[in-house]
Amino acid sequence: MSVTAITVAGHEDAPSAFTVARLALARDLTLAYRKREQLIQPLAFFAIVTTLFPLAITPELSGLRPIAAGVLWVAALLSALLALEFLFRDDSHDGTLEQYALSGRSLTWLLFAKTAAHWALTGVPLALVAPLAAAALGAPISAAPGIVVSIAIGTVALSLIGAIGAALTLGVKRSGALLSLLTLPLSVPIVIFGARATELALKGESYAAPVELLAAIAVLGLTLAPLAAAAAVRISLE
Amino acid sequence: MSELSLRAENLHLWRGERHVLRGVALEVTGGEVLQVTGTNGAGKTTLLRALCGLMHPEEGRVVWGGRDVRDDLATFHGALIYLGHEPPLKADLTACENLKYWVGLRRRITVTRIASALESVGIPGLAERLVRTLSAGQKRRVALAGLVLLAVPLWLLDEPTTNLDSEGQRLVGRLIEEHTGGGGLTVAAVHHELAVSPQRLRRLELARA
Amino acid sequence: MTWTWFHRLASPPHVYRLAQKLTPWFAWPAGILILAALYDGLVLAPPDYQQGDGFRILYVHAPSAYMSVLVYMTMATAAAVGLIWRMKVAHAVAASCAPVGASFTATALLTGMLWGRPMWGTYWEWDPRLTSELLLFFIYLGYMGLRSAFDDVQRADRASAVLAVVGAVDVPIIHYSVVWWNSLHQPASLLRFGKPTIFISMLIPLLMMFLGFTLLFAALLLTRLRGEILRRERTASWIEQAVTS
Amino acid sequence: MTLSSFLRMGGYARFLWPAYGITFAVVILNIVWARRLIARARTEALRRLAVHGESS
Repeated sequence: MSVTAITVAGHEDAPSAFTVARLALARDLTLAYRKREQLIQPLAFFAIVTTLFPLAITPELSGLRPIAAGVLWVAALLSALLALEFLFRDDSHDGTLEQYALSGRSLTWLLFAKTAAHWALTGVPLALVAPLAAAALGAPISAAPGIVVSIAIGTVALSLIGAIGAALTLGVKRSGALLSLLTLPLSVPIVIFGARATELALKGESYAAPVELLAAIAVLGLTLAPLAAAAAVRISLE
Repeated sequence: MSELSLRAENLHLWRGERHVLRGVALEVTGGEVLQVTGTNGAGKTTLLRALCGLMHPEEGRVVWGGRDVRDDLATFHGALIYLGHEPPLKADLTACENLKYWVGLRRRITVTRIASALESVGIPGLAERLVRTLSAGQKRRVALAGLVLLAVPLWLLDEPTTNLDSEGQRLVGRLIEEHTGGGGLTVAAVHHELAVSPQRLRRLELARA
Repeated sequence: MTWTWFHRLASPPHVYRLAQKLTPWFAWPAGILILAALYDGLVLAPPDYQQGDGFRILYVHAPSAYMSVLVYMTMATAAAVGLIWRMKVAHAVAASCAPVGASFTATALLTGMLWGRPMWGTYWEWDPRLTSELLLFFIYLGYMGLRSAFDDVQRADRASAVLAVVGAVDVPIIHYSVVWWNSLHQPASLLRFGKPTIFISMLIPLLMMFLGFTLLFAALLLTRLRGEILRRERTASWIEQAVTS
Repeated sequence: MTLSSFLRMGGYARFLWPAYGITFAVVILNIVWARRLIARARTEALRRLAVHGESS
């Protein structure tokens, strides 16, 4: 084993940016698979919250149908928020974030990959479960595609904004309440457009316009949020 | 390639009220080990974190190869490895996976190379074990394998011998010896004397604020 | 072109002394303008033909709402400068802004509600402007919450600066989305406030209020800034002179 | 215009005067807070200077 083969940065041995993202993504997905019980928690939370509304308001589907879109979105937002606390916490404790920041690779890009993993692990399952919850609130089966699309795109934007909040509260003890206080007001446009898209889908109307606005926010988030999250992570390491 | 050197000039750093680094200056060149000692709270960890660019000193600068590291942090980071108090390992990944994901971000790596690195740090059979099942000393050795695999010129080590038995401490000494023998640089914050040959060793004692 | 002015702006002792010198130049005109505007607005301006004397709440509501946005913009700009150039003074400016902004946002909300009662018959209406103002208030709360969560001033500065900049990108989107949302649910018959036929005699006191509040903000900012600089420059030798003189 | 009709504000007194009251209370509070902030920072700095002087 040659230890003396010292290399200098930027040489031909370095993997491509694509490989870097793939590795970061694969690491998070593998870890999530090893601790799959944790993945269930936000979904269970989502199911419980949507169950509470009929119990608190009315069991009549005719009474639930008009508020179904709002219920789905508030529940989705809260469960996404619940999952956010875990986004960087372990990586911050075990020094992974430190190694990311000192790898000489773009921290923005690495956090982009991490956020993508987070979305795949929380946003996608939520979007897939949402039509079931909607059905329980009196929504027709035909609304399912609209619900899945709006929640899937909305959770992209939520994960991105949440990543900034999670990174900002890294150095803070008992960060849960603060994380909500930071993230929820900033998420208002997502809830407005998302709930509108879902509502239109439930009514069987075209939901293209709000979904496009949602997608625009997601694209803006994709370009800016990882930058802000990287800045926040660097601050937490100081 | 010109000779490698790391220089710090007049580093001042405050943590809130505390003036932790008070005009620290140091220089290490290829083939040398700088052993940083000092009592707890003297700023050893802070110094290492300021050297690698995680912390921003309010005054002074760090120079790598004649250039201020702030001018090109990515290149500087590409040339260094920083190991903190805890090995940067995931408990739910195997030793081999940990190294694949950690080292793999920075250079292409194969399972065979990982296996031989683990062998060189004295834990050949542990590649497929989950890190959570390893002892603290074994984890430390996995991190040392990462050090070997990365093969970057500058090592910044915070207490590299923590949790290691006397044989492990000799291993750290040998790794540093080989690394600097090949032209590399090491800055290590330690409580106990490093087991390296005296002609390579330079010392820096930090006094408590 | 020299950059000396920029470096002088970054130097805490210089800014401290400058702030001390400038404060009265903003404070006195602010006081005079606001008092004159009060007299003008409450006594001289004619009552609105639709809202009667009730419209005079405009003279405190609109400046408060204007302050909430002006202060946020100042804060976010200072935060961005502080992040990009690692300028301590800029962070001190951002830190000085938040409590001022939050208190005037709360004022805009309360005066808006007091105006809403005679206009709508209810204190709270999900009017787009009041709703945006409420969300802005939450953002200020988040900013101050994040700032106070750190013991270390430098980290608090930098973390909250990232939030302020993110907020600056998001606040227009929030406002737009709230207006869009409101337009979907707005019953057509509802009376909207803030758009009375404005006579010049009604407008003058309003403009005087805007200017007066802007100067007031400048004076408040400069005073708070000195305090924040003193907190940040803990061991600097110039402090002795600044404090004892 | 009499004082009482001025104070009545065309029947809007109930809403108008609290609005003005709140606004100017906030203005005064802001001035007080700002002055207190700087006074505190001063005493804090003086205390620090005293500690510094003794130790050095």
